[in-house]
Amino acid sequence: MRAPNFFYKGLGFAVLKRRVIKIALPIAAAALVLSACGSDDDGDKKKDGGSTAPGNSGGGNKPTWTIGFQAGLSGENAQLGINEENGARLAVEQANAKGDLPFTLKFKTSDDEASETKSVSAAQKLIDDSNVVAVIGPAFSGPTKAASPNYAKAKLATVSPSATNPSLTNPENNFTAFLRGAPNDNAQGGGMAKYLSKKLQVKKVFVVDDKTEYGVGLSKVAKDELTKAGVQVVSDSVPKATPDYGPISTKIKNSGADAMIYAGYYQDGAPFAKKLKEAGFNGPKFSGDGTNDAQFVSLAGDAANDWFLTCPCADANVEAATKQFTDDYKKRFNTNPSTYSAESFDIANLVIDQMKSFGAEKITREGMLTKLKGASYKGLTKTFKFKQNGEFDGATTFIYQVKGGKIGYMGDIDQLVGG
Amino acid sequence: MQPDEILDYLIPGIMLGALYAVIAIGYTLVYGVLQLINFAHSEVFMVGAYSALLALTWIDPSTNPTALVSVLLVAAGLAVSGTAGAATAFALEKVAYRPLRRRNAPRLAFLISAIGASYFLQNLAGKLFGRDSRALPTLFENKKVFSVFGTQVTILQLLIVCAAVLMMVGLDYLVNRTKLGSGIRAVAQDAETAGLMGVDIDKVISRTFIIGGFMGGIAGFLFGLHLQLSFTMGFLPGITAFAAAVVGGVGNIRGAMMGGMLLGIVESFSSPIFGESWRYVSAFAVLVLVLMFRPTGILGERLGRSA
Amino acid sequence: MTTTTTDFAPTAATLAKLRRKRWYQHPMYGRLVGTVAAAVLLDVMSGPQGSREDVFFSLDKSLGSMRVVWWILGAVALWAVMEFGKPLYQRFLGPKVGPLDRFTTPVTEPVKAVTAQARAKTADLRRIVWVRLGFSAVVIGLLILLPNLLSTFWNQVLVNEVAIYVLLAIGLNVVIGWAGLLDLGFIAFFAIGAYSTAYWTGAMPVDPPFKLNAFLVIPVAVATCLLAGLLLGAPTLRLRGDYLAIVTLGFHEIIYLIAKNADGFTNGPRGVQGISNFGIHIGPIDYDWELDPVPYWYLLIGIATILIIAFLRLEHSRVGRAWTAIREDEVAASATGVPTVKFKLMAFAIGASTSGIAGVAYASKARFISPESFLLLFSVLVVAYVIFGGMGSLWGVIIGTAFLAWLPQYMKDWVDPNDRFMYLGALLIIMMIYRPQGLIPSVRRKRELSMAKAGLGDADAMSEPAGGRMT
Amino acid sequence: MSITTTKADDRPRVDPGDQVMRVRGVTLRFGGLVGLSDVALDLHRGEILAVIGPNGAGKTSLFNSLTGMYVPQEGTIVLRDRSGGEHSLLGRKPHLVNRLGVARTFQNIRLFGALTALENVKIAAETRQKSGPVSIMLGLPNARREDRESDRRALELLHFVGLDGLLNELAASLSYGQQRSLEIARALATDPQVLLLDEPAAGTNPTEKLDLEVLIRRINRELGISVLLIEHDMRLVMSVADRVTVLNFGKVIASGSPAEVQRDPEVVAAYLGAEMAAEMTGATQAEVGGVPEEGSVPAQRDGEEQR
Repeated sequence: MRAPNFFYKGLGFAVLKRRVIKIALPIAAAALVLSACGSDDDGDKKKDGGSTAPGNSGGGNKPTWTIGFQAGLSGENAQLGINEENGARLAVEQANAKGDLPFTLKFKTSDDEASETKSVSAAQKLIDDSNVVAVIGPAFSGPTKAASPNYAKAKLATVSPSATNPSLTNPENNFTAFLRGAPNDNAQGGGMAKYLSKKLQVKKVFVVDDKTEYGVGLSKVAKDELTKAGVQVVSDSVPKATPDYGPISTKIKNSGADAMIYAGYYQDGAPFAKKLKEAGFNGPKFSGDGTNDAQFVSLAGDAANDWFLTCPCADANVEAATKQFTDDYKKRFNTNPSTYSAESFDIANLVIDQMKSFGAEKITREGMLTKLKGASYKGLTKTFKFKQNGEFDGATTFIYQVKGGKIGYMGDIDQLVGG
Repeated sequence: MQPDEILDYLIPGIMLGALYAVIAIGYTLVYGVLQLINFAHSEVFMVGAYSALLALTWIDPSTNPTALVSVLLVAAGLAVSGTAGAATAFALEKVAYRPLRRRNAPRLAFLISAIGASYFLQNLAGKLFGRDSRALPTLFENKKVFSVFGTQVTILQLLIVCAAVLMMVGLDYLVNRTKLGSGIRAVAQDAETAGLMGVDIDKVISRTFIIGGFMGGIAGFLFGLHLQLSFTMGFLPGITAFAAAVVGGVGNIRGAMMGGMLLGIVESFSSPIFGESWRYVSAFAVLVLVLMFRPTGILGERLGRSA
Repeated sequence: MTTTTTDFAPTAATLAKLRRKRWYQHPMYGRLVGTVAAAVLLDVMSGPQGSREDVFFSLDKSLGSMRVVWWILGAVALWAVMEFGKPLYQRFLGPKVGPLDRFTTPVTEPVKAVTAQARAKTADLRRIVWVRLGFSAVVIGLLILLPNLLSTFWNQVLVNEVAIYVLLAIGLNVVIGWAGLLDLGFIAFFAIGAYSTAYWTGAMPVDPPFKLNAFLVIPVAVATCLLAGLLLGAPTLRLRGDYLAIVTLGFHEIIYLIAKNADGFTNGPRGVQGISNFGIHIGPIDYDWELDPVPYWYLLIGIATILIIAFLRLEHSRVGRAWTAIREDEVAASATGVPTVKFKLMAFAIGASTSGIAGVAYASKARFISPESFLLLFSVLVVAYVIFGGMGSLWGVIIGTAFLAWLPQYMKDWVDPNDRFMYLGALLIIMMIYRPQGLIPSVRRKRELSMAKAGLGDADAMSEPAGGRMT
Repeated sequence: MSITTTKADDRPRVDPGDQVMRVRGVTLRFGGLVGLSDVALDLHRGEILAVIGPNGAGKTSLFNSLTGMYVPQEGTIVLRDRSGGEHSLLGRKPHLVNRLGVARTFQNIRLFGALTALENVKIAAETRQKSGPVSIMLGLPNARREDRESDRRALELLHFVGLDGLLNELAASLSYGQQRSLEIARALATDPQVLLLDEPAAGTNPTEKLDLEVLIRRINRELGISVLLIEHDMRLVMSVADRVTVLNFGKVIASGSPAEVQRDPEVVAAYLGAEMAAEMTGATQAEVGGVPEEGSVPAQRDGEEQR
């Protein structure tokens, strides 16, 4: 038995489809070529090198030196990297514009996508460019840990505005080219513990970390400090990029804790905040500088309200010293400076300051490293000085709280707790 | 875990299971008619979620919508995501699978094409909408509706379970009672004979994709209400749902429903039992173990026979 | 059944009605819709990256501007040329020749003749052992000289991307190309190899019973991967082929999640640091592979050459023939006495251990590994490379992989590297439709596919084609 | 059971006391359908036994059961090797059955089309070799020696079936008759005691049919291999077979010498009563005129379904 022909009228369409694809293919090929040529408009310009710096053209026979910058500029949690990139870029552009430099300054970015794996090759990109005399970054602790051996081998100084894991400056690691431009997590964790135990006087705290270098480090300090202060601590780990924070929220609610600390970044902090709210946990919620970004609020919505966020960084928008910076920043990038923008600006100026001190001499990587280690520079936000192992000299932690969809600045923890 | 906490995990587990079941049905239907793992089904799910995001962002609901507005918004989200899912699945079949069927391509080619389609859609979405996760606008306040022995049941949980049950009942009716359904079953049993008997195989396959895509798209929207959206959001639910389909017996619709429910509950409970980090291992472990030791699933295979 | 077939005899009138088509039902309008849809898709694909603030940003730029109009106009023009150009041309300028053929024929015909001649000649030459050896020597010589011509950056690419992926592709080719099995968890074995290196060189939080030199880790990693491959493959290879794909995918995720979550052993997402380099310390020889990529390049081409020789022998042995038999007709193979499961398992395990070797090389070059180095994405990437090059054809696979591993690095200033997988996905679909045999196909494979197309056989180890055979 | 040998020269060839294959009570069910029911069969060492029967009688099912492709639910299948050792074939994997000495050809020829004639035979000749992948990869002497051995064996067999000139031709490019011969050579290369031929004459022309007849005799006499033959061509069956067994509806309905079976009323009824008159006339036609009978065409399709 054979089916009558007209039941196969669909076959006509079959032929048609093949033809369609045959036509479509040349277009596809053309598109590949076109897209290869045409995708570097808009946003990309910002990324490629420092050629946009206004004072760059009149170089004449001045030598050209480059300040490298490594951070996660794309992918998850890229906002923190972009904040820092903008701050540093502004400093470089302003220095060039002033015109009193004995050299032309360039700015070269390398994107590590906040990933340990990409970090090594991102660092390699800067190491391989012999014009790079110092690097600002890497932004996150994990990538810093991965890239630092290579920087150390190349004797290329890296000053990170935000890699705050305490173990990075451990002499065992031999990260000899690493300098930390911010107080480490000991300060933040200690600050959280102090605020929770002294100011809020809680009895039991649930600490959750995201299993990253940063999160584990921060939570460890917080746990130690809380235990020391006589607070009961329960803890769990939820790896970064976990889709569902429902079960852990339920667990926190059921644990009977009075407060919780999340040691992780905003990308995970936001859904966590939502699920905590759904689970009905009403105690004080803390997180560190990884979450201290407007994106946290915009992703979490209402659920972000009342979260306490600590940071070794002061709010550039509020502090008087950074008024001029805030205006310039707004003008240049069309947005308010955010977490670590001002610190990054300061560090860039610190680096430029040291480069100037070479005078007519040729700047070498090794020379820069030595000079940076001995530097003392008063920036807009704080005074930058380094200990022998590259650790930041000083420890101030500031606290913020989300209110009505905005991250509100509260001030220095030590002052708030009252010494 | 305390005994009185069981419900705290069981209820979210049921909700999750309902979602997995709906996605699993998409895999099972396609497997029934094509004997093909439609790897790109997880992307249909993702497209559903993003289309709802686009539509709802465009509508731009106020922060505190009234009850009526909430209902309308949810309905709009369901309609948009279902349509988008169906359209994606339809296009997928036309572009990635049908030309291969015309060419009598080996099965390996179908799988590779499916994987290609999956990565294409995933990364296209990543490019268009950014690679960060996003959240749907707040459509309603997720209040508790009632409580069972002290555990609250929220509006969202109720919504998801109801929508899933409705879809499954509808599908069961469609497959067992309608002409299209008998076409699907005929093709699933023996495509060649069905063709000789006058079933338009192409049409049946195409419509099967549309049905699966519609359900997958809606599941994506509901999932987006529950969690956040990202361009890779389809992967984990997709593979878990596939595991569910296998557990129930690939090609067996009721098996997929049961398997989905089972895996949702297992996943929910593995959180407190094994720790949050190991939660997603459980789904994969179940998948590998089931495939290794009972590849035909619990209820057995074949769309034609047991659906 | 759904449709009535026999119980009504169609009259001539009804038949005519059924046959008559409205003007818009003409297939050429279908083609128009297809072309325009493709153009819009390409417009969207080539648009700017999305923004985190505004979901509509990218769509706005690509669909909300003049760009899309140009794309559509271009598509319509192309469609018009294809639809009307040909008949017009045929009518006025010459029958049965495409509009471009007049220009292309004088070029293509002689080229075809020359290449055919050359092919025949090289086929003769290739039979002479000395020519083959000489040719290989020249190629290897060029490969040795290559790093000297390139900057450090490109040398890094050569080692980190090209060489490592070529090693992986050579291994996966055994599984996909020769045995016809789809392995989506190939990078899991790579990860096992890498973590073995970390463990045995003492970089993991858990100390090994004794430390090993990175070279000595290779056999250990091979054995570990072999064992893992056998344990995973033995139960699953008895199943249908597509189940293997999904089980390997699941296996990959399990390995990934273990690497991520077993903090005490693997150091979790923070990764393992300070894995020791390759080094030779025997008697007077005292050499270490350090930061410079070039020595790694030599090492890796050494390893690759050994593997290529071994695998070529395998391909032309009883094992290779048995794989071909299984791929083509599993039932006949098994009736001929070929133990199918055993040979599939063999391919799977050989592939797994090659992946393990690549893992050792990677770990000790990068000196740092974390779970993020072993994403499922990379497994898919290797599959794509192998298919692009031409599965089953060792040279095709090597050249295709080298090209595709190099291309994104070369293009990364123009095309966002994040879009790589989008293009790769599209490439996979297009390849499967138009050139399933790959760039430089293997002779056997090509024959099989054309036979499968004619409905005469199969070209994988997965039994019947999806949806039944179309007749 | 009585044996009638019609020809004088082959009397010492068959030893009725030595049954190389003994089949008892084999029953095979597919779901509710019965494929074979209580089939009993004896193959004496050195004889040619033909199995005939209308389409769908279960002939190919029987072959598949004997070679391990189907696992009958009941019964015993025993193979006796020359030294008297007995092996049960029931439920054994096809390649292990082959290793014990049972080779087969297929109704619809199943060669490895993309390989050359030589390679096709080599694959079979190599199945008993021992060299492992490691020794092959290292190019050890034993691997090379085995490769040469299989070359020699394959050449010998290709010569035996008369394909010497076509060593490097692709199997798919050979003519139908040549493909038949190649398939037989491939089966012989595994060194069998019993050769199962599934409709070797289907689709061949009269000259090829004569060659085939000679080839079957030579296999039987020169190589001393017992042959089990499914065939529709009655002329071939009558001239070549020592004995004939008739299957209908999965049951043995008659057994004996060709002449006896031809006269058996039940056999005639089976062919005519089962509306297979065309078959019978086809067979007689073939007997008279040597025209390929139509009956073999649908028969081929029924084999296709059993793949």
